[in-house]
Amino acid sequence: MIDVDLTYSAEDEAFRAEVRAWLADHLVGEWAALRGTGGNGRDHESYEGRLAWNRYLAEHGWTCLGWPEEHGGRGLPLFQQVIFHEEYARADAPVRVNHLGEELLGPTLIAHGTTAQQERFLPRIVAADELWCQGYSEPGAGSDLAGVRTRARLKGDQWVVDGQKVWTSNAHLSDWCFVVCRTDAGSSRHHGLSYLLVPMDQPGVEVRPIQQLTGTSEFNEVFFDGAVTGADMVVGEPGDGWKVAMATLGFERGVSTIGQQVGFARELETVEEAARANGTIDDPGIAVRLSQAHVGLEVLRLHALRTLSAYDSGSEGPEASVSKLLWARWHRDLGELAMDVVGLAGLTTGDDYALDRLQSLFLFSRADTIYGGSDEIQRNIIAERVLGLPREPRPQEPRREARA
Amino acid sequence: MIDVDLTYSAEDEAFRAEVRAWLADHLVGEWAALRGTGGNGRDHESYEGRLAWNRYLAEHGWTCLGWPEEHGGRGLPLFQQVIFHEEYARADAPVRVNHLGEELLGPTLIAHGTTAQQERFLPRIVAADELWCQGYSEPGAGSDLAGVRTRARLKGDQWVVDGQKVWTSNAHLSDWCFVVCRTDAGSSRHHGLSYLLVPMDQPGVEVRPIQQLTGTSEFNEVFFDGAVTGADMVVGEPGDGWKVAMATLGFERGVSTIGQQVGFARELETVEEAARANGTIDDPGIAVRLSQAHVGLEVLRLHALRTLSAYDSGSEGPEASVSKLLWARWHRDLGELAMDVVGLAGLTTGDDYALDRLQSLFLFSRADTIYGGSDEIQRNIIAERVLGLPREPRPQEPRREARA
Amino acid sequence: MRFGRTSEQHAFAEALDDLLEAADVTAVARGWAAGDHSAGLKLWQRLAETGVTGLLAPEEHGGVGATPADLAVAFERLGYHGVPGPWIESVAVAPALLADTPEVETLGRIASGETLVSVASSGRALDADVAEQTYAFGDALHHAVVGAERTSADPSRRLFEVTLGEQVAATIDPTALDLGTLACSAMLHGAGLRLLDDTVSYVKQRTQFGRPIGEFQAVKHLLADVRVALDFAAPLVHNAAVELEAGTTTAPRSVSAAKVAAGDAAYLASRTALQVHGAIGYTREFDLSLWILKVRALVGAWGTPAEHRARILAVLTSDGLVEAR
Amino acid sequence: MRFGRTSEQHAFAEALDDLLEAADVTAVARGWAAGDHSAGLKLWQRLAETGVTGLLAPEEHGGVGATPADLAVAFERLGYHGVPGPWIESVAVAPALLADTPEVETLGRIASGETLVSVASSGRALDADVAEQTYAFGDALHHAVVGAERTSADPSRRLFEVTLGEQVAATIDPTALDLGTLACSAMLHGAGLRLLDDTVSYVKQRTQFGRPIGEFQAVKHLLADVRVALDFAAPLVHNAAVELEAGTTTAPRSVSAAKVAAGDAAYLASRTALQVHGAIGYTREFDLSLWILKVRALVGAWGTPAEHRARILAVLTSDGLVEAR
Repeated sequence: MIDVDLTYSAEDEAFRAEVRAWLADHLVGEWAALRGTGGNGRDHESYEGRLAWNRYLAEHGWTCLGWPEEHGGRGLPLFQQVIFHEEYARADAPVRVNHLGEELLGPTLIAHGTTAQQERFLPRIVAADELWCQGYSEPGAGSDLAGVRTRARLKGDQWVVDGQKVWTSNAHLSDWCFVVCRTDAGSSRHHGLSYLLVPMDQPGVEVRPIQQLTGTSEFNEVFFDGAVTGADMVVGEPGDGWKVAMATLGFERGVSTIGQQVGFARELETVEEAARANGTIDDPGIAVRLSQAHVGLEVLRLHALRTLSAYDSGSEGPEASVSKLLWARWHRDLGELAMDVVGLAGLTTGDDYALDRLQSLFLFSRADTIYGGSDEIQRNIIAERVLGLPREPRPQEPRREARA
Repeated sequence: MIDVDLTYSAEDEAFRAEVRAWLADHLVGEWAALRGTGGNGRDHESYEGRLAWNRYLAEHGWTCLGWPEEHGGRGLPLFQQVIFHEEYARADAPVRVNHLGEELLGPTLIAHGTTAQQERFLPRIVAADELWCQGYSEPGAGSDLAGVRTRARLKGDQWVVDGQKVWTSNAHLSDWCFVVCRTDAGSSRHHGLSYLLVPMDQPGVEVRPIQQLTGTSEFNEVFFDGAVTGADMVVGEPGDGWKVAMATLGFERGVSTIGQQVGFARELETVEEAARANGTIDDPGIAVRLSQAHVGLEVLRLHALRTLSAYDSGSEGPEASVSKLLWARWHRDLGELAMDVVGLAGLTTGDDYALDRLQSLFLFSRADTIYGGSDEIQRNIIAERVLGLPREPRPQEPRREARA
Repeated sequence: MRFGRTSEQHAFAEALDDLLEAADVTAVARGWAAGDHSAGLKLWQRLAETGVTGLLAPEEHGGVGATPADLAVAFERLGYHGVPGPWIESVAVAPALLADTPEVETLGRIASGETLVSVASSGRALDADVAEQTYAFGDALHHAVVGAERTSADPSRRLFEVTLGEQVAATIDPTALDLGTLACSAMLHGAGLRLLDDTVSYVKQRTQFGRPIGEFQAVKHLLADVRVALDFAAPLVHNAAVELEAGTTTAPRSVSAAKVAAGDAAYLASRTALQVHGAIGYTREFDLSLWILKVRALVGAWGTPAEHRARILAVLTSDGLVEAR
Repeated sequence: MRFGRTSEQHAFAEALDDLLEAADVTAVARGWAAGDHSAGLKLWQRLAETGVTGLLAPEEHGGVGATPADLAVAFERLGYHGVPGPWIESVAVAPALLADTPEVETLGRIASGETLVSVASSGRALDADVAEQTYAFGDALHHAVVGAERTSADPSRRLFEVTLGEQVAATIDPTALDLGTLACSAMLHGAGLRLLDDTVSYVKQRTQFGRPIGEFQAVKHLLADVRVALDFAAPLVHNAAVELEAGTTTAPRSVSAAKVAAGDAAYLASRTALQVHGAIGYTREFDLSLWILKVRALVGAWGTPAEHRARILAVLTSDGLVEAR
């Protein structure tokens, strides 16, 4: 267990006051109409407005807070990043549109990119001028990167990419995609992969939305058919794709997850208000589940801080699996509680399948135990890496060393 | 799913009346004091009295009801056996002491024994004159018969047995033991096993009780050190032990399990009375669990009938695994509910660790998900044999054909 | 008491399976959800020819004199195949509802497949746009005045607002609601069986880390637990039907127990199916999502789990022990 | 707010572990259960030298000025090793109970290891036969008159009947009970950790079907769930300690949340340990049974789960949302 000293310094408290004041002063007028928009399953809400707001944040220095100053960030310590996200969520500020650039690709380029790549891309991420999507998953391979079949070959001064990615969030809204490709044609498993940066606006890239059972479609299939990008658009060496991609995944559990907790608290509040409004709070079964949800939320918050602290100290480990299991289960249970609270009212939606907040909560939370590593994978990680139980014997596979 | 016609015929109803009347007339006087004695963890209660009662039952033709008449049974159809056990449990009659003989060994000898064995043993089982215990499990092998290491070799006209059995119920009270031994010294797995009948009262057999966490010790370790039995005391051919033992296990889910359901109903009644007496029934959480227990009990009864019917028609299959999971879970949950109902009162026992009915229920029900095939084994059976999912690859093992 | 199905019921279920397996019901349901009822009504007609629509109708109005247990058998199959339409309303509820009213002859036209009706038991009517008549409940039984369509969380169950119209009968036979709940329970059980079957097929073919995922013990045990939950619900559904037939005083409680257990089992089946399928199960294009949305809708229909749990509990606290039979 | 342990607390826990690992505590506990207190009292004395017995005592009476968080650290280790005796009563409860009474100097003798006391918070006193003094609660704080021993479901926790004797103080500081509950929660958490550790060791060495059973996914996932439950409880126990230190108004609710979660986790650990060990875990000879009986006893002690759940619920329904901090 990693320990965290949560004593906020006077400086931290001053920073909190600064964030709170700035949001109170600026999330007004036309921006105020954006409050509460965006989020899981509601990424289509006020997209243009939220993009504009994100750029407005950038103008005032409220993006990429944890990045080093030489890369355009503010180099803020962990706690101040946490404070920012807490206050941001508490103000019900619109969900930002640049998550993947700020928290995944940016840190990856800072760690593994060339100076040219850093200079080309980082300022536009800070400014929210260019948006990014992630090309990892493929049909049939799921989240198992070792099964990547999308190929790229170097032809002159360009990489030519052929293949298909799936579950690509917001591909239709993004300017660039970071794509894991197989660049060594004879390789298998995690050998021979490379991490390429590919522009989305070109004839060789086609995006098809995937309609989800929620009726929305923030995920896409992305087809690469002779798509091209510069030879210099590989991050790390060719063949290092696995290593670089794993680093990106490590950045994913960033400080903004603390904002998730605040969002969870607001969802619980919404459920509780609904229970008070329709009297179901007097059903002891409902009341007990609400109180359990409160206790669970407290635990989530403490775990998120612990996980973050471990990440900050460079030792992020399998404890994250415990947190993932806890929050996915908590959120799914809250979704089910929400439906039990609303009862019959949950059977109909707004026009055009416009889900209210509780319906969205129910339907979206059902994916929580799947993405970002399913419950089963997390349990394996805990058993093998935390408890030290022996790995299951895996069938032998043909393996070939990467040639690159 | 097997279907059962539960329409009781007039003949069945007459039989029910006969059983009920006989018990009302005879479970009186000194016998009445035995009501409610025996059962899981209480096998020591009034043992001598229950043995006498069991013999009294035999004198009146109330043992081995389902056995063919030529073997001393009454050849009653399934439903009348069910009716007997229902009425018996409902009368709170003392738990019989001859379960293993009546329901395991007897049917095994009827199916696989020689005429001499049948004539030697069956009448004494019917009369409850000789009691039996079961020698299957061994330390380190658990319930995996393929791991049996107890050896027997034929020396002149006798088998000489060496080894150790464990979890042998009532070994200290039994006259004979049916023992699975390895009779082919070089064999492995389920080859080369034999099914021997061994008298317990001899120098080569030592019984040591195992004290359980309940404070009682109906299980024993049994040490065979040069124990002997006649060469004719093998059931089936030498080397057929696996097959014969599997048949015995098949008989284990006999009709007396229906009496278990009646016992469960009485336990639930006891828990409910306790909840009314101490007011915990007004706790909605307790009330909900009680009502769930009622519904669950109904399901158990219907499943037990279905399983029995399948057994009767010779097609007993993996459906029994569903029943086992259901009742073990139901009973464990009832034990936990009992402790939550009694609260602080559950922290102390009678003198000398004399458990009251609810404490016994709690502690004994905790073994239900383990013995008779653990929950995990039952789930594997359901997945592989009911749902048809592929077996896990097992590591290759050296295997040698049985020579016998 | 007869436990389990008769051979006639087995044959009936098989006949329904044969018909429905050949009918591409999934496409029918997708069309129905999009407001195109033509294929669905054709399927309705063909099912009527098997006698489904007249199961509970009086014999003088074309009924076949079937029992609630027969009804449960049929609705389990309708649920298994995901047949859209106001089946519960027309076939399970209408007979008891209209039996002693001037509109009893409607039952004959339902039995023949000529017409179908809807019933708004709780403020919304299913598929009222295809129903000849929609009924609504006030203190008495009324014709409903059908209002606007409301988007349904399950697109294949189209819901309409209603207000009370003219009175049809002064009383509402509570058995009508219990039969509707029974039919809904049977449908849930069928939907759960289907989800399990489809998921079992999927895990046998889908490989990960070089093995079919159905080989992994964690997947096996998840699916075994679904099987156990469905086997827990099945006898309760059957038992509720038997008790409704016999008109026992405990029948309403048994119906509620069936609804809760069938809903829990079907919901567990849908949750597990999604978990085991992963992201693909979450797409509308993949049929699994139809089942997931349908199960959630049926869990909330014909009495929420909370309402049925309350009904079970009320019996427990008012008259104590259910005698062990 | 400080989250997690200080380096001093880590060092303290390690010192306790070193001492207790060398002490064959299991044999001590078996002796204690049999009424032979000699080894247990010797161990008590050695633990007193580490400062455990004076954690919460006033400094003028030999106390070390520790916090409830330090107390939780110590009791987690006492629970992990299964140390018998009235630790909660003497070390966690007595300081707040006796602070403003004429008997405050008893705390100094407890701190030095010279004596120990018992407290009957709910009609029975633990190990009253080895206590110099036993206290009991009426409307006020009383000396207890110790009566007959009652056989305890956990043989290593010996329980005695009590009746009220002379009054010691007019009021009872409710913090004393909360500190006892906190210590009990920490002990439960420790016992759960121990059960998990022992079970992990067992499944690594025990083979079935030719493989260590810890390789089977079903076993892995059962144990992973125990780990998750313990990790759910841990921050709640710590948080309750921090709130008791700060004297927040939500401290009682947080103590109850800690007790419920630690009890649930430890109980799950014991149930899973038994399941994974199989029949051997069910024997008294095997140490696992000690833990199983102890966990069940601690779950019921210092407020039953139902009582603590009611306390959490009362807060929810009276003042609504707990603000997200």
